[in-house]
Order: sequence, then C-alpha cells, then structure tokens
Amino acid sequence: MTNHWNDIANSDCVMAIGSNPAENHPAAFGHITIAQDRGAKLISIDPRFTRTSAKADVYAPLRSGTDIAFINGMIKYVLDDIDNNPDNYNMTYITEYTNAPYLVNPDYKGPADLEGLFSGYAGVSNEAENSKRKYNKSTWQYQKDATGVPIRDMTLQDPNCVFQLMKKHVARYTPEKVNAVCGTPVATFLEVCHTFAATGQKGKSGTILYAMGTTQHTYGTQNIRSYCLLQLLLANIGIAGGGINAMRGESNVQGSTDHCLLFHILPGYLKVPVDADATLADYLKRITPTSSDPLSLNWWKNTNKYVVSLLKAWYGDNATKDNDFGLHYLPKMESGKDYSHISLFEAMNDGIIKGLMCWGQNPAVGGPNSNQERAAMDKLDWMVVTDLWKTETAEFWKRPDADTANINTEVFLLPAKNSWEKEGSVTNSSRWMQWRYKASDGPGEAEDDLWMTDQLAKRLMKLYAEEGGPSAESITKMDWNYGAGHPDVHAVAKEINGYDLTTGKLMNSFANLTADGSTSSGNWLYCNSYVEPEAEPDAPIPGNRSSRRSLEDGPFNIGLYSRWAWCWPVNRRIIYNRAAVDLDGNPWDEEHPVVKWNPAAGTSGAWQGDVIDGGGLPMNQGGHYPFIMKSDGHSSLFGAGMAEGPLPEHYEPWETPVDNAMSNQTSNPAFKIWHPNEHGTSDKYPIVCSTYRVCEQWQGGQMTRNMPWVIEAQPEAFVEMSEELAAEKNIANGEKVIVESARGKVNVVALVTKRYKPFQMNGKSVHQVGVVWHWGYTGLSTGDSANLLTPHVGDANTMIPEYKAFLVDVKKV
Amino acid sequence: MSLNRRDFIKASGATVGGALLLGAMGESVALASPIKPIPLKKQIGETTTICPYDGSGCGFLVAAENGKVVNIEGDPEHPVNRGAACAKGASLRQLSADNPWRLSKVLYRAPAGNEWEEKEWDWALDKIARNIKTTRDASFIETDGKGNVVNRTEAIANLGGSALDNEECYLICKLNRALGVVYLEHHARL
Amino acid sequence: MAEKAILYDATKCTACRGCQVACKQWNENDEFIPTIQNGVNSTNRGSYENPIDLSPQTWLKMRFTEVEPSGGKLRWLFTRQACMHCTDAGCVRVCPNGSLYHHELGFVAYNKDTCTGCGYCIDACPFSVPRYTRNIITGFAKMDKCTFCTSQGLDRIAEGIEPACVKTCPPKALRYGNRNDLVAEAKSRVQVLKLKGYSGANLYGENELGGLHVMYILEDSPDVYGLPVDPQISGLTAAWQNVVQPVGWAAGGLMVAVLGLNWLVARRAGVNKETK
Amino acid sequence: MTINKVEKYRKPIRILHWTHAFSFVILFLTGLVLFIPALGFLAEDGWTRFAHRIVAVIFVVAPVIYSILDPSALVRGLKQAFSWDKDDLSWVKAAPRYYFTGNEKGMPPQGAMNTGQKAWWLIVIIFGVMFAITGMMMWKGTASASISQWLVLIHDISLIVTGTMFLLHIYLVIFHPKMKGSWDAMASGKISVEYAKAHHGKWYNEITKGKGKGS
Repeated sequence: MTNHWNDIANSDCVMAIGSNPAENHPAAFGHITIAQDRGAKLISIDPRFTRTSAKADVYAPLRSGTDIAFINGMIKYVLDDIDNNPDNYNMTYITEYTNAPYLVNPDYKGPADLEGLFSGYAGVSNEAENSKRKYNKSTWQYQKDATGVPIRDMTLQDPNCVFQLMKKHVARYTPEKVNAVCGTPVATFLEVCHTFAATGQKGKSGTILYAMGTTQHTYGTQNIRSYCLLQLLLANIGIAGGGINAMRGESNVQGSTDHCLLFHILPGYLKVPVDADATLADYLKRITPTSSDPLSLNWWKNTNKYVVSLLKAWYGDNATKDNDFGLHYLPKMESGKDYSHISLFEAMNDGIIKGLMCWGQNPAVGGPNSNQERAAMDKLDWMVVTDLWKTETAEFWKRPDADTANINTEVFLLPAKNSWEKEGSVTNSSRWMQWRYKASDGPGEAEDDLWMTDQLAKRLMKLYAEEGGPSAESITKMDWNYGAGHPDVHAVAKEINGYDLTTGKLMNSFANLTADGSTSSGNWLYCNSYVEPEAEPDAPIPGNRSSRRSLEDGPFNIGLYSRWAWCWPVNRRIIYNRAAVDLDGNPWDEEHPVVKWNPAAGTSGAWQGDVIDGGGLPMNQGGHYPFIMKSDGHSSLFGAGMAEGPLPEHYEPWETPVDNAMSNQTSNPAFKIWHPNEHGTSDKYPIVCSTYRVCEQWQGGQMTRNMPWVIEAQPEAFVEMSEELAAEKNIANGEKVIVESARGKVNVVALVTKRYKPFQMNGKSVHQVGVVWHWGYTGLSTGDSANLLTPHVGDANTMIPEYKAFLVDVKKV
Repeated sequence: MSLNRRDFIKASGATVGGALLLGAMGESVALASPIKPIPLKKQIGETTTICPYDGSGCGFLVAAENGKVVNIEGDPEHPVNRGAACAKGASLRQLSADNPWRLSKVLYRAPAGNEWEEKEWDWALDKIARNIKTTRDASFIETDGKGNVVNRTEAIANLGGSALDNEECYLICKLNRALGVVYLEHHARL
Repeated sequence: MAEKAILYDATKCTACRGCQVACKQWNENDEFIPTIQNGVNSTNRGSYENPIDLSPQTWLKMRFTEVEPSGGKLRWLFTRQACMHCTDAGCVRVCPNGSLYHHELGFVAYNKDTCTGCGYCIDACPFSVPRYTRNIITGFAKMDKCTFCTSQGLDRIAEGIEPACVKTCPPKALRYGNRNDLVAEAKSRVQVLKLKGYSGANLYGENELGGLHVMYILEDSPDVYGLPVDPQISGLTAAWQNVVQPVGWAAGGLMVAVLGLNWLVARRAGVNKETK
Repeated sequence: MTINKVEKYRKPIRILHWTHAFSFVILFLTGLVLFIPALGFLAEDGWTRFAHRIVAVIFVVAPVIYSILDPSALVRGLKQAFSWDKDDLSWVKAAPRYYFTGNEKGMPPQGAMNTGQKAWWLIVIIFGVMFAITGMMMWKGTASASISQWLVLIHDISLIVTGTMFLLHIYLVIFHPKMKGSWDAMASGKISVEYAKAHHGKWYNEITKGKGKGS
C-alpha cells in the first residue's frame, strides 16, 4: 500500500478492482464505509457481483483478465477529457512529477503500429518458443542530453514524448472496444470513467484498492501498471485518500516479503548476487541504479550501505572488507534462471529438489495445478512442515490418489505455536510493523518457529564445525547469537534494525548506515523500528517502536496515527508524499494535507506533517524530484523495465474463449509456457473460470477448515454460476457438479446466482464461473481445491501464477 | 472467579420460589424471575495481539486464565478495526490450544509409511539437521562451469511463511541463505 | 432508565458475519460441531446463507437475498435474523413463569435456568426467533434466543459494554445506545438514503409491536428482506393470556363458589345423610 | 350389612376408574404449573413435563387396554353416554333443588348412571379424546406455530372444562351428604340396596328383574 487503511476514509472515490475488500478485508472495509458516509463513491469492478459490489455506488462487470483494456479505456477517457477540460486535472503534477514529458527513442513503436507487439520482439506474433518470447528493449529508452539527463518536453507536445505515445497507445481503447473485450456495458463503463475521473481535480482524491484479482495473471504486473498510470494522470499518488493500495491477504505477507523469503531478493529488496558477481564491487555496480540528473535523489544509490550492513548483521566480525564482507558465503544464483514457485515445483518434479522445508505454507492446496505439485512431492527424500495442523502438504502421501507404499519421502511435521502463543512482530498492508505478545500457552509440545529455526541453525553449525563440508564457513561463520535457550526475539528484532558497531548502540535511521562495515542492519527498511530506550521511552517496550499505542491522530488530523506502532520506511505513513504538494510545498488538498512546507519554521523553513520523502527543499527552491525511489526522480507512465512492454497492452489470458479484439497477438508475448500440452481450448472448455476466497474461510483453509464456527458459516466448496448457464446445463441450485479443466476436475456444489451474468461482448456471449479454493483433503471440512484446475503459467515479470482466468467446462455429476 | 452459575441460580431460585408460594398466588401476572447479575465469568482481555489472518492488521485482545484462552475480541483502541472483527476474527478463540485438531506433538512419517508416529523434538531436529547436511553436501555447487564461485544448492527448497513473525522470517532467510538455498519462496509469489 | 436498543443499518452491512460468530463466541455457543467421518454435518445448499436456520446454538444469523426487478439493478440484500426485542412481546406474554421478561432497559431478557421448555414462546413469536432442542421422549427442553448479551455471568450490558454483535461490526452497521437517540439518528439516515435515491428507505421497528429494541434501517420494503410488514401478536397468543387464563380462573372460581354455597345451604337445610 | 348390598362396579372397571382418576389428578396438577404463573417455578428443569408425559401415557393407555380386553364394555359404556331421554331433562330441572335442599320432588328414577354422572362420563370421553389427540400432537412437536398454538388452546380449554367438573365430581362424592354411597360404589364396588333404589331406580329394577341379584 502506498497509503494505509485509515487513509481510505479520506478518499473521495474508492475503486475496488481485482479485489473484494468487503469479503477479504472485512474489518478494514469500515474505512470505506466512513468514506461513503462522507459522500465518497465506491466503485466495484469484478466479474461477479460480490459483497463489495452490494455496497458499491457503481458496479461494473468485466470478464476475468481484461483489466488492462478496461483501464486503458479509462485512461483514454481521461486523456480526451484533459484535452477538453484541462482545468479539471492537475497538469503540474503530470508534467513535473511523472515522466510524461520524457522523450523516447524515435525508433520506439507500439502495438498500434506492430499488431499488438512493441518494437524489439525477438520472435513473431504468438511466438511459441520460450527463448524467443522476449524483447530487446533498446528502443524503449529515453533520449538523453550530453550529460546523460533525459530530455523533456514540458509542453507535452513532442510526438515522441511519453504523454503523446501514451495517448496514441490508448486511442484504440474506445468504449466500444472495452465492451468487446471486457463485456462491460458501454453506459456502465462510462459511468465508472466519469465517476473516477472526477478525482483528477486538485483537492480531490481517488484510491485504487487491488489484490490478487489484479496480480494473478500472466500480465499481472502490467495490470498494476495500468492502475498506476491512471492514478498518476489523476494526480492521486502521494496524496491523502489516494494511492494504489495492494491489500495483502496474509497477516505478514508484507513483512515476509520485506524480509525477502523470495529467490530474487535479500532483506530490504536488495537484488540477490548472481554467478557473474565475482566481487562485491561487481555486485554493487550491477544492482545500484545511477542518475546523472543532480535533481534526482535516486535513493537506491545507497544500495552499497544496505548490502554491507546486511552482511555485517549476518556474518558479524567475520564480514570484513578483505573478504567482501562475506558476500561469497551467500549463494549466487544462475543468471537469468527463474527459481520461483512454479519453477521450484517443476524442479521438484524433475527430481532436482530433494528436500523441502515448508513453514506454515500449504502448496498442496494453494499451489497452481496442485495435482502436479502434490505429485512432485512424491519425489522428495525428505520434507519438513511446521504448522498448527495436519495440512494437505504434510499429508500429501495420504491424498486420495496417492500410492502411499511407494512414496519414500520422510516427513517431519513440527507442531507450531500460533500468533499469540509467542512474541514477535508482524507488518500489515499499511506497512505498519506491530508487536504481538505471548498471551497463552500452546498445545502440548508445540514450539514457535523462531525456536525451531534457532535449533536447526545451532545443530547445523555444530555439524559443520565438527564434520566440515562444502563452504562450511557459510554456516559456521554466521553471527548467530540469540541466547542459549529459547532465542531472544528482541535480540533478533534489534539485529534487523541494526547497530552502530563502533558504539554498540542501535541505529536510529537508515540514513546513517555506512558501506565501510561500521554499521549493521538486517533489513535497512526496518532501521528505525527498534531504537535505544531513551529514543522512544514511552513505548510499552521502551525503544521498540512497533509496540507503540498512542492514538494521537497525527499531523493535520488526517488519521496518520504516526505514533501507533511503526511503519516503514522511517515511519512514513504515506509514501511518495512529496507528490502531495505543489512546487512551492503547498498541499494540493488543503483539507487533507499530508505534508506542507512551512517557510516560517526553523531557520529557513521546514516540512510539517508526515515524515517527508527524502527531505530537502520544495522543488521551486531547488529541491529534488518527488519520486526518490525512481532513479530519474519521476514516476513512470512509461516503464522500460517491464518484460512485455513499456505501456500496458491488452492480451488475452493463456486460455481464452475469444480472439483478442485489440490485435492478432492473442496472449502476453513474454511469459513462459511450461506445459503447452496442458492448454485448454474453448471448443472443449468454453467457460471462463476464476478462483477466489470468501470472508468466512481463509487461503488454503488449513486454519479455518479446523474451526467449527467458520466451517458452519461456509461449509462446502462451491462453484458460482449464472442462472443462464445453469439453465443451459440443466443444473439445479445446490446440487453437486463437476468443473473440469485441462489439468483436473473438482466436484463441488453449484451455487446458481443472479450475481453472475453471461458477458455480452460485442454480440458474443461468454459464460464465467468462479470456484472457491479453500478446500482440500485434510481437516474437519474437506473438499476439492479449485487449484486442481489452475495452470502452471505465470506473470511475465514476477511469475505469479495465473489463478484468475482459465477455461473449464461444467457438468452435472 | 469460580462462582458457579447453576449453584448461584439454584440458591436464589429457592428463595424466589418460596416467596411466590406464600404470597403470590393471587396475582394475575407472574413475577418475573430476572437473572441476578454476577460479575463476568471471563475477562474481556488484557493482552493485545494482531489478527493472524489477512493483511489488515486488526488489533485483538486475548483473555487467558492459567494460560488458557477464555475470550478473544477486537481491540477497541486499534485504529484499523476499532474493536471490530469479521467472521474469522470473531472465531479466533477456536484457534487456541483448546482446539482438538491443533498439533501438540512432533509427528514423523517414515518412508513408505502409512501413518504418523509421535517423536521427540531432539530426535527430529537432529535427524532434520542431518538430512539437510546430507542433501546439501551431495548437491552443493561451489563453482559453476564458468569458474564462478556460486556456493549454492539447488536440491533444497524452502517455502513460507507469511503466517510467521518478522523475526522468524528474517532468521529463516538468514539460515537458508547461509545454507546456500536458492529455491527460497513463499506465499507472496502466489 | 432510558431504554436501550440496537440499530441495524442494512444499507451498511457487508454480511461478513462477524456478528454471527461473535455471538457464538461470547455466549459460549461453542460446542464443536459433530462430524460425519471427519466431515462437518453442514452442507452448502447453494447459498452463502449458513447455517440453515437459527438454532439453540445460533441466536443470530445473516440472511442473504438477491433482488433484481426486471430492468432494474441487481441488489444483494443482507438482513440480520435474531430476536427483535419487542415491547409487546408475544414470548413474554405466553411464558408461563416469567423466564422471558422485559429487562429494565426495555429489551426481552431471558433466564434460561428457569425455562420450563414448554415452547409456547416459539409459537408466539411473530418473527419466529426462539428455538429449543427437546428430548422427544421426556420433553426435557430449554429454549434459546438472543439475550441482548445479558446471560448470567456473561452480562455485557451490566458491565457497560455493547453487545458482542454490535462491537464486532466492521462497518458499524450495528449500533447500540439509547433507543430515543438511535431513532433520531436512524430517521436522519433514512432521509440521507432517500436523497441518495432509495425512495423506499425506511426505519423498521420504531412503532412495530409497541416499538422494537432492534431496529432496522432498510432501503426497501421489509417484505423484500423477508421481514413481516406489519408484525402482530396473533389472536391465539393474546387469547392465551387475555382470555383462556381468565376464563379458566373464572370457571374454576365459579365452581368452587357454587360448591361452597351448596355445602353451606345443604347443611343448613339439614339434608339427611344417606342411610346406608 | 353385606346382605343388603348389590354390586355396582366390577373390579376391572374400578381399577380403570382409579387408575384414570389418579393419572388425571397428576396430569391436572403438573399441567396447572404452566397454567398458573405463580406455580411456574415448579416446572423448571422440566420434571413436571416429564411426569406429565409418563402419566399421560397411563391416562390414554389404560382405557384403551380396558376396551381391548372387554370390547362389549366399551360398546355398553358408549351407549350409556349417548342415551338420553326425557327423564334426563326432568333430572336437570329437579336436581338443583335436590342437591341444595334434599327435596326429591321431581327427581325421576335413574339408570346405572344418573344424568349428572352421565354428563361427567360424556365429558370424560369427549375431552379425554381431545386431551389425547392434542397432547400427542404437541408431544410430537412438528406442527406449525399457529396449529401448535391451537393445540395448546384446545388442551387448555379441555383443562378448564374437565378441571372444573372434576371439582364438582370430587365435591359430590366426598362432601355431599346425599352422595356418599357413590364413594362406596367405586371403593368397594358395592352399594346398599336402599341407595341403589333411591339413586339408580331404573337400574335396580333392571338388575333385579332379570337375575334377582346384581351381576
């Protein structure tokens, strides 16, 4: 989230797309209700009429996987409206804060010219060979002056400027095309445009709330980018009540991501070393962005400080300048190789992976194409699962079709403690790090995962010290001292924050981290969270800012709650807040100012309000550009870093019942296809299917399917379908049906509802159904998981699997 | 605390009943027998916590007696939820140690085994550490084909965990990277 | 004391069912559900609405209704189904021993320990709320329904805390407070809704059955939500208290009087004892 | 003393009577606790309801068994209950004076049952059946709310009628000086010849005409 939960109440228009906050973030939905009480409009865009839609002022149906067409249509509406009513928009924001005026290489060509492709594609349209499914991005670069600074046309008139390129790009997305792609009625689409575009005015704010409905596509990252583009054109990033807000689905998916339990990054979003990084210098050179523009702060230029401080936290005194601070103790991944979830299970299936450790995750239900993922586990030598329950993953050898006697995997199922049976912190969607305490005992011999990790580390360190082994020092040289008995969670939290190694004091800010080995920080983003007691004496745990409980509304009374818990980075509650003010530092929205330059404060003026992004002076006084995490300081309407194109272009999902109405390029030209043979076609599987969750159950269900109260509320897996489809298939509400895809089939209850309607797309009618995916074969309530149906294909940039749009057929049992 | 509800009402009921027999026979409307207020038999809660479900980060209050959870409800001071709780949040008490389906013992499934066996922690942790070492050492790549020092193993994978605390995630990351694990993934990818 | 009430704003409710579960949590309706071979004895009937009905273990449940007038917009309406805490309460009228009674704050409180299990309240409720489980042979039974969180030892009201359902409601669709204040607040909310285009918006329960202590703000006629438009105490319910019992007393009393008179008269008249 | 007695009720019918009477008393009292609010506390925990059910079974089953064992008695009894003639009307007219003052003027001779007894017998049959039917339906508990309320109402009306008449019945046999003999009839089965002549003239004539002695 760029903003935070409470801030939604400040919004004038809330657009929920690819998300269903009333059902999946129900308690936080209260802030939307407050906004609505203030007169804000709620827009719900969803293939299915949800509980969020039931509360929305405007509901627009769209076929699963067509967000880009929809949003590009909205962007076209906004750009057309800017031509006619520029006063209704914040043109200063667009020209000064985004890369709209940047000139792009004149050789750049877009889908309007190249039938759905961008310039530089290695293959041809609908290329099948994975090695050719990628772009040479050289034509996507900016034109730069002699000093290396990008050239800008502040009038936005140059045909090669991003603004004009974007205009040309989206011109094809007329309301009629939107209808042809998305199935959204034209009038409804225009109502959405008109309602949300009204937030483009100075002083008005609109927020986009998204979740997995956005990301879990072969072009999920581009979906998000399309939202960003819209929000930047409406000047909604950085302001109160604005932003684009990813609503996280798990209590600590934000924190676990910040600490980077992901193959490609190290804690604090530092890119992992690869084989070619022979030295620390090589590594840093590769991963540190540069900028020649003196007005761009380019915050990531500090990468070296964060990397060295991380290595000091991990290897302590064993990390020295001479050994590149222990960089080579760490694994280096093969350049260009993907080690993400899908690849991981493919490698397991191929017998490469022999051992799996699984901490509270349940891929046997939650993984895509889970029949295959379950079968891959058969090939493991050993598996360790820590959980509260006997999950499907831990009992994969008991699954209905398992050949148990021939599965030679050793399985260790370790009983874990739940969140209030131990102490530690979690980070919510708002980036708030909040401390939790031990409140009760766990069952029997259950232990917390911190203890288990500590025990394993201690035993492994001992084994390697005694017996040696390849790169044994990677393990034995670790700085691992959290106490002899139960590890001290506060010691870990402090290590994450980091120390000034000269004084031994806790660091107060990542701004003071150094690259010379004199500071440590396990995660630079969390530096400032756990400080010396005298720096935060009033917190319930002095020094531990995540334990704070002050209910002061915060500066300007916009509900920042700056002294409630702690928020990364450096307690900044709304990121990119430099964009919330004009060039003089005055807020666009006087009613809800986030920050404000007060020339009278201090000796030469000072910022007031939220923790200012990057400090310095207002831009008119020579201050830097507002988007400090971007190397050029401007927010990107045009994103050359993307795999499938610098501007979002509509492609159909891998499996689609229709041709792409925008071009001949059917699907995303840049994502990897693992199993072409598992591709379902519309002659056999004519119905679009999506998977999702409901309020009463949770994720893979391992938690809630052992909880009688919620099982009672939502007892069985179901497939929702329209009355029209049910009539066609002669299916009665409440009866069991089979939903089948090219990968598998599920047996679930038919829930026939008015809330699904066949999509009417330019005369063609397409049915969509939806299956909840919470169920599996263990626990108190069992049933088929919808992920038996989902394919092993992922987003071209992040490899997030496609869970939301694929093809099925529905049959009576 | 140990005031028993039924005993209490039996005692008071007898008194009320006696009075009725003696004096109330002629009255046309029954005397109500309202329950006598007694102190709450469970605390609302004193330990704050954060909901383990979605990323809203709602606050809750856990009340426990002798280490046993008796009540969990929303933390009225928490700015995100102001005491509120959805169906899952409201059901948190069933996630406590009292839930008979919670795991309370280390379980082990031997190769080709049909059932779980209960084991001791020490035995399991030693065996897991040994398994990790065996697999790691057998698969470890110190230098790749081009002579680069890479120090990785592709034979061990690690999944999880968005359900864990930050400190746990951090240590799991630290340990795995020290082991040379590159197949390091979790829920955020899904 | 000022009467208290709950105000339920159906137009704000998202049917997350926090209230449905919080009610069970607080009131300890937490028997683990019996299982059939490790599966739960509860099925999806093609609706989000579960469990099927109120029960002694379920005092509050959400009702889901899909409404789509031809040519009009689809709406998904949510309603709370639980005791309405009537002022003129059928259950209180028929309860043989005052186990159901009006709390001094107006709502219908319940003393489960004194419940005889007769089930009269179940038949007398115009909203079909009370439920009991009954041993079919012995007839042993205890009724259950929402107690406004005033059950013995679990009395939130006495502690000055709002009922569990109200506290847990994320969009604050449930409010607890002085009934008069809530009525005023609800009326202004109804006006707001009318301005927003919900011409049928109305406050349900202000005057129904002498005034309910659970009032609903609805965007449409109550019957669309499955609520009785003009709930009434049935003639039979009224008759039990107002006719049958007095007639019974009268008949019995009259007979005793006549017999007493006969005894006196017969003695005075010196009616001979029958010779044997 | 015994010489001048005739047998009014045989042993089986006396057993039936007392079984039925005791069960009625218990049903009456256990039912009353729900009817009289002030007694309601006695019903707590449902023991009275349990007792009511057990005794209700006896109350219903006893006459059924009797009827099965001696169907002719059932026919005879029903015939008796529904045979009304002019004498009954005369009895009703004369009875108040008789019961208040002892003046026998206008009292017609009576059969095995006098008109009052016959009326009581009729009430017992009609409302006994009503009790049984409504009681069983309530026990089953599957009727809809409104039907169920009707059942309670009918059960209650039956209670009022039978309860009131039961008071009269008890009074007459225990307290009324003229009727003491009827106690003997049900207690020992025999009544004096004088009592028989005076109270059941028709019957006495019938039984003496045929066999000379009661059967």
